[in-house]
Amino acid sequence: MSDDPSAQTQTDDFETTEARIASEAFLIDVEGYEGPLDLLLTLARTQKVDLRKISVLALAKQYLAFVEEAKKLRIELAADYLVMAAWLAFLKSRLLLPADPTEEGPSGEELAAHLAFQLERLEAMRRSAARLMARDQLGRDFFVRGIPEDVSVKKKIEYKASVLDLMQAYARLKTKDSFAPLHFNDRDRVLTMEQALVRMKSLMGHAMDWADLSQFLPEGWTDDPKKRRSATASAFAASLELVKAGVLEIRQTETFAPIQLRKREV
Amino acid sequence: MSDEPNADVKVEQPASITESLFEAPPMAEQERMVEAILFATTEPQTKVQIENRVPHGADVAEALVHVRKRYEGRGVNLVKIGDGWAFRTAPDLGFLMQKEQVEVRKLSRAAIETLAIIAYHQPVTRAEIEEIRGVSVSSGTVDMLMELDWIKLGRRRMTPGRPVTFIVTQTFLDHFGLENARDLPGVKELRDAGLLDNRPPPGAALLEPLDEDGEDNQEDMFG
Amino acid sequence: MSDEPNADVKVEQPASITESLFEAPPMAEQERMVEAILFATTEPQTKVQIENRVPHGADVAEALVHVRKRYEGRGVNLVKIGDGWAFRTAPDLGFLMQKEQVEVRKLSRAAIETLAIIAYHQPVTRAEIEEIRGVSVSSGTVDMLMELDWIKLGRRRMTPGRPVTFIVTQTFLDHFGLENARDLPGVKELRDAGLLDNRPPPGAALLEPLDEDGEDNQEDMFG
Repeated sequence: MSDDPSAQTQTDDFETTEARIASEAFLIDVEGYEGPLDLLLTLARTQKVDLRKISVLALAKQYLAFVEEAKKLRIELAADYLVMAAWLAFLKSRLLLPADPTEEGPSGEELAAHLAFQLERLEAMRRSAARLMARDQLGRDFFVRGIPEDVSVKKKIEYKASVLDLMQAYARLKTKDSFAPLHFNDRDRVLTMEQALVRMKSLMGHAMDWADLSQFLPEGWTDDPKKRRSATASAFAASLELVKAGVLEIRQTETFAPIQLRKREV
Repeated sequence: MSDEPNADVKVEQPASITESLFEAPPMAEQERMVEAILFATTEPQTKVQIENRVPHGADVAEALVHVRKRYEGRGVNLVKIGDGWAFRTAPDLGFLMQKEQVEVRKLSRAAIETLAIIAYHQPVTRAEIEEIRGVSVSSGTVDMLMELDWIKLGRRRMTPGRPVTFIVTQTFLDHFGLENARDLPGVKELRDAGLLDNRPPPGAALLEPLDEDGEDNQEDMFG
Repeated sequence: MSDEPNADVKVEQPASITESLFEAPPMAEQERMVEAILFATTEPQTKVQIENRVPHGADVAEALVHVRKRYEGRGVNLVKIGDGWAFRTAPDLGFLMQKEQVEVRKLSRAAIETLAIIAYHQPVTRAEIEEIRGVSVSSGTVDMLMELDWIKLGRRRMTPGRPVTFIVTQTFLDHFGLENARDLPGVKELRDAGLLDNRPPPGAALLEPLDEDGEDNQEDMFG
């Protein structure tokens, strides 16, 4: 802080004359202040210096003088103004008395510096607020599209299930255990799709002409009805796969007529 | 505000705008004005309506021609609607103006059962799920549950082959309103609460799982 | 098979199909698309929102650069607002839109100052606002700024009491034509002068984990 002795006497002089007049003028409008910090900022401006070079001691005196005046005029001040006055009185004594090394807590200079910072920051925020409001604003200076175009609706699938669904599904599974579940105990009587596919692929080369599906069943799968059924189903399914792959053609002249296959001409 | 020349245009156009109060701004400036008016107004504007807004002496008809030309082939076009003019999205881009609407679908039986097993038995391997369901689990089912972020991979099981396990996710718990997968009621509780059907008649037992399992198998084979 | 709403297969299809069937359209076409999307909506759209609408593989970021350039100096400009992009009329042409002008709510001095403090100091607690203004902040002021959708709650401060913080919204940025809070007038000067520091009064320094807060401020403001 710039509170060297010479500067101080100067500011004291300054304070006793102009600031007192100023503070009296402000008394009329005490309602207009937004709290003690606002008042302090207004008082600080009367010092007519850069806020960073402000004399906090002078400011404290100005403020205390203001509060004194208010008391004389029996103007009721809000409690926070009085709290600030008490604090400034304390600050003033700290600034005037030589520092006591045994004393704890921040020094007068530190407290004064912080107050100066607060005032500078408040002023900076006020200036910034004014600059912000002076900007171009939407709906006043610039505008959005006046006829926003409706967006049509596209469907998206979302799957939903409730806890109840979950529990019922689980219950269904659990109760299934208690009656016959599907077990492929006699796997040897089932021709799998893979097996049928392998067989069909190997035989396909020979099917230049239309041939019955039954001719493609492996040996030993045609007599036993169960095995024949399984083999026929698998061979048929495998044929469909090959038709889908474009390597085979399939036809059936009428319902229940034999299903015929041949290699597809390329 | 009107007497403040725009920074972007400044270079090209000297202070002629402000020179004479009644001189029309240059055509480039008139074009900007028409553009802004047609953008911001809530209804198509007729030539007269635009003329009433722009500075005196402006040639709105010409400016409209320029603007229309400028937007030709762009994503937005200047179109005439009755007597008025307005900007409209180019007709070929209408598909971009679509918004997604969610259609809620029920999970397939295979999916809900798989999910239930994972929820009740987690961490659980694919083989264990298959054992409980009695059919193989299609990878489509698992993928879908993963994509829904309802299940995720857990730690590998410390058994031969070190199979991966599945567990349910936080999203699952959120969706089903559960705090914890352990909150799910047990089978006995389900039965007591009447949520369990009585045993199906003996004859139905063999038929019912068959068709469904058949489907499931095929999917896996070709999936 | 494709017309069967089979839950297991459906989910896997879209990604692979769109990827293989459609290649990203040429940049000029992407530009048109971005132009159309942004022209059609009043709300700023983020890059991701645009990407969700245009065909897979489009370079939205590049298209945005092109579109912005194309509209430079025009009556309508492409502006960035936070994460979003939107078309807005050029500010110097506001005088043409007198009919469209909306009555701007007259804000109290307290509200304006509170708003400015939140904008410049965000994320900022109520106590910090009060410390800066030297008076308590009325809840009416905060409510009103919330109602205008200019401020919202930020993260809680990791200090005793875990107080909530306030931050400004995209609507705020949009309203004042700001790309982000860094563009606030004079923000750099204020920061350089230390006036945006969270400097607690001497003696109180021991109570608060100052460093952490300082970092927090910076992260959110410039993150």
